[in-house]
Amino acid sequence: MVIESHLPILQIVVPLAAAPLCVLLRQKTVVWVFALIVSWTTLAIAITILMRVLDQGTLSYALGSWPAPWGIEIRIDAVNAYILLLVSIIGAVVLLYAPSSVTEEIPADSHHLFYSAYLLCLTGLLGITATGDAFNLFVFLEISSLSSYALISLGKDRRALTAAYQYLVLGTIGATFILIGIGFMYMMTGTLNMADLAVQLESVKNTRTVITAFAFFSVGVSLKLALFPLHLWLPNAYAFAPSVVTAFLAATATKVSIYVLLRFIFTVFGTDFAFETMMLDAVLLPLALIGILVGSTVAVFQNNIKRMLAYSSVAQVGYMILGISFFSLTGLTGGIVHLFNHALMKGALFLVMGGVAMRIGSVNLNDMRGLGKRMPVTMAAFVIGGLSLIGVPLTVGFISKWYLVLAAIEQGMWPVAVLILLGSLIAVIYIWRVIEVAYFQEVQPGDEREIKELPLTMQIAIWLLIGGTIIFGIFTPLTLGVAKKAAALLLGVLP
Amino acid sequence: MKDQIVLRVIAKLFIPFILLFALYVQFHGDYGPGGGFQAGVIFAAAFVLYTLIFGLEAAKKVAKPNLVQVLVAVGVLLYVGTGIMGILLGGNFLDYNVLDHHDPVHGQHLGILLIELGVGITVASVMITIFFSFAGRGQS
Amino acid sequence: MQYLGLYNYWIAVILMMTGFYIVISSGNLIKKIIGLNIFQVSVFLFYISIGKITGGTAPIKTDAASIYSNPLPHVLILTAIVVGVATTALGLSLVVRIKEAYGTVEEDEIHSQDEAW
Amino acid sequence: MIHLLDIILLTFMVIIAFTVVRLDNLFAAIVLTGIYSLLSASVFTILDAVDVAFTEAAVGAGIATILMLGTLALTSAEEKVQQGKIIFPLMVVILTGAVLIYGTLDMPQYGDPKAHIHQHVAPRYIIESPEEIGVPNMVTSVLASYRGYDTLGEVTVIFTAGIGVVLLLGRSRRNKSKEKDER
Repeated sequence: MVIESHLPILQIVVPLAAAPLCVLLRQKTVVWVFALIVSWTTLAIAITILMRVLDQGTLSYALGSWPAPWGIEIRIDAVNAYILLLVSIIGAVVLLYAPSSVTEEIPADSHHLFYSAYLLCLTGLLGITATGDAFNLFVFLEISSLSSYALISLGKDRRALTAAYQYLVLGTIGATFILIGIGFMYMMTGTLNMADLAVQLESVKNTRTVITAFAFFSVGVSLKLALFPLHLWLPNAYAFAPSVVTAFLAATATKVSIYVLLRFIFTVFGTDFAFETMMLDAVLLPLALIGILVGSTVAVFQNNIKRMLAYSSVAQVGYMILGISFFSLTGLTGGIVHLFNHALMKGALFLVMGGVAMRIGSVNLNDMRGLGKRMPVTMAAFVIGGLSLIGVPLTVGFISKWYLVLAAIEQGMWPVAVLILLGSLIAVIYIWRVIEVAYFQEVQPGDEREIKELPLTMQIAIWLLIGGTIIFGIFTPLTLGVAKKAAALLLGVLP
Repeated sequence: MKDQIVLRVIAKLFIPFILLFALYVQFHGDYGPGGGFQAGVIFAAAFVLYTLIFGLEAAKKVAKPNLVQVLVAVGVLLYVGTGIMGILLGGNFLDYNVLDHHDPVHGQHLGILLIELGVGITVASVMITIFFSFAGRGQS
Repeated sequence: MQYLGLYNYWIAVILMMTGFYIVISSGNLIKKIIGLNIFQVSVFLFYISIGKITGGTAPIKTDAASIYSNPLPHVLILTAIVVGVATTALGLSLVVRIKEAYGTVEEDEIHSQDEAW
Repeated sequence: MIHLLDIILLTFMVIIAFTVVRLDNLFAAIVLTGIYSLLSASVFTILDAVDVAFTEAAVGAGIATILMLGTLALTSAEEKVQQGKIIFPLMVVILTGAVLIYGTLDMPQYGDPKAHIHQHVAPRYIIESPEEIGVPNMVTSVLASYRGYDTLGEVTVIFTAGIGVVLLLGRSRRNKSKEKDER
């Protein structure tokens, strides 16, 4: 038995099998340790897979040994190996952070169910990313969605319930649109395997049915990835979910949806169809730009900092979509590398806010006066993460913005380049508001509380991600190198 | 409805047949319509009926919530376990041909039987759990 | 005459849109879930319609039949039905909790409570 | 050729769906949705999808209806009469529906055996599965073996829903308020 040939399925089955085991284990510390081991194993698998893919090219795994298109295939190339790595890194690091925060926010007798749902969400996201079958993608999409709804609803504020409900309704509409899109494609081709779809669609591409399929699929996925103006579910969901959940979802869920969009635009439908017949770039470019400007501007006016970061996420999704809409190697590289970079920084920032919520019991700006002195290590992480969000050199944020601006200039779209920079300027404002309050205002008189720094595991988790934002901002071959390779693969050109 | 003697008697008469029908659907799915999912739902329906007639407390004595929760996990594990058996016996995940090296078709039969059982167990216990959760909400 | 052959699909579209309308127009949280249900069942109807072959029978091997309808859409929809009921169950439990927390299941009343808060 | 019964049932479904839109009484709306599911199950039978019909009848008309009625018992039975929120949803729906109808125009005719969908992939399930798998019900073969991974996903979805509902409703309210007092 050669275990290496089974890595693609183990990537998904390990967390999947662990979820029911969590229910059986029950005892909360045991469950956490178990889930932690599982998530780091998943990370190890993801790293191995990425190395193998870079080394040997695309991996394919036939489930049940049935050859595609009759059976379901897992198909991993540089693009989804990269996303698998991203999701598993965040999954592992956030779990390391989890215990104190979860103890604070979730009743002790539900911990095993909480970790079970967390692993299910991880499974769903990994499953979406790895699969090579369109309908299977829908199934795993629902695993990740249902577990997210449940996880979000566990927030302490009652608005978490309405946020989860709203996300459930919009998410289900999105998923049903995707299902309609898949059905139309299936009807015209008779196949569900993505690689086979790409071949079979060739002859029916200009039918009205396939055009509609493309439209429905794209709208459904756009709902899931919170593309402006379909982002309405996102701010409340991220603001009121438990801190651990927000950090995990903000760093992974929208990224995986963007991957799905990439996969279908470039691999399944093909660039000619997407960009010439459907003129996708003409739709995405303005939406992305409006998303960047509106998201950033609304973020400036938020008092709840989790909510502020959530609106900033809407803007950041705009940057990623912008990268796609340039339809060039530079632009796509920028978009893909920003997937990774944004996950690191936004994950870290939300983890910081989770720590703040745990210590001072609030994430409102007014309550953060003097926090720079009370929690110096944690707030330092916030500053670095914030700088990265703005796009200051030596952080990962700079790398992605640099590529996006470059791509805009390449195409002679000067106004777009200016708007990208304007988005960064607005980011300066909303990050500065927090820094000003935390460092330049005194603690509210009468507040004599002794505020301790965060426990070690939480610090390690936060600084792992922050460390990533600096290291990958200076040494770029890993993230940028793979992103370039992925972009070249999608566009069908040599890097 | 606890005082309705007619309902109680009829329910007691019916429930064994519903359970029997569920088992039939579970194991006859190869030949006619049916399978683990439908069987699980019907099996759960028997408990729903029992709860409606005899009350939640009585039903919880028959199907202990903790036990049901264990079964929820067991079904999924049975499914995954069958898949992993495929790997251990030299095939791919969920490859049933290798379950019986002499007769692949028999291996397929065995594999389908096991995973349908896994589906049936999980579906029945999840449905019962969900129903108990809703019913329990009304009482407190 | 050729459009008569699309009758099933058109009805499915009308039904889908009716369900979709209930979801986005209703302010009652339970009614929205009802709408989602109708929306999804109508999509199932579409999938099953495309699997039908004229003169075919149910895809269970018998000696009497030689043409079978396509089993693949049936399999997909079996999965989708399960996904649908899972979503419904989760959505309804959220509705129950919202009712407990807000005392209402009307969207506008919930909204005004959050504003005032 | 379209089955006459098919047309009648579909027409009934349209009538029911339209009625549900207009109903303010949620109890009636839920019962009608159950009937809607039953009717769709009958249509599935006519369209040769017996497994799907069985499941839809058990789940859509059975479990889903019970859960909705249960929720209704815990909340309120009347929908508030809505004010004004009609035009925007109607526009969205008409636009979406128009796009869908546009998409149907290039579809193969209903029941056409020459359609692509019946020529590619599916023939193997129909011709070879009885020998390869040894099970007469092709739906079972595809569900459990060829696409067994989807079904694993399906079980996981149900499992997720179970976990989710217990997380939401498993703890009784009394416990919760007690906990608040302790804090």
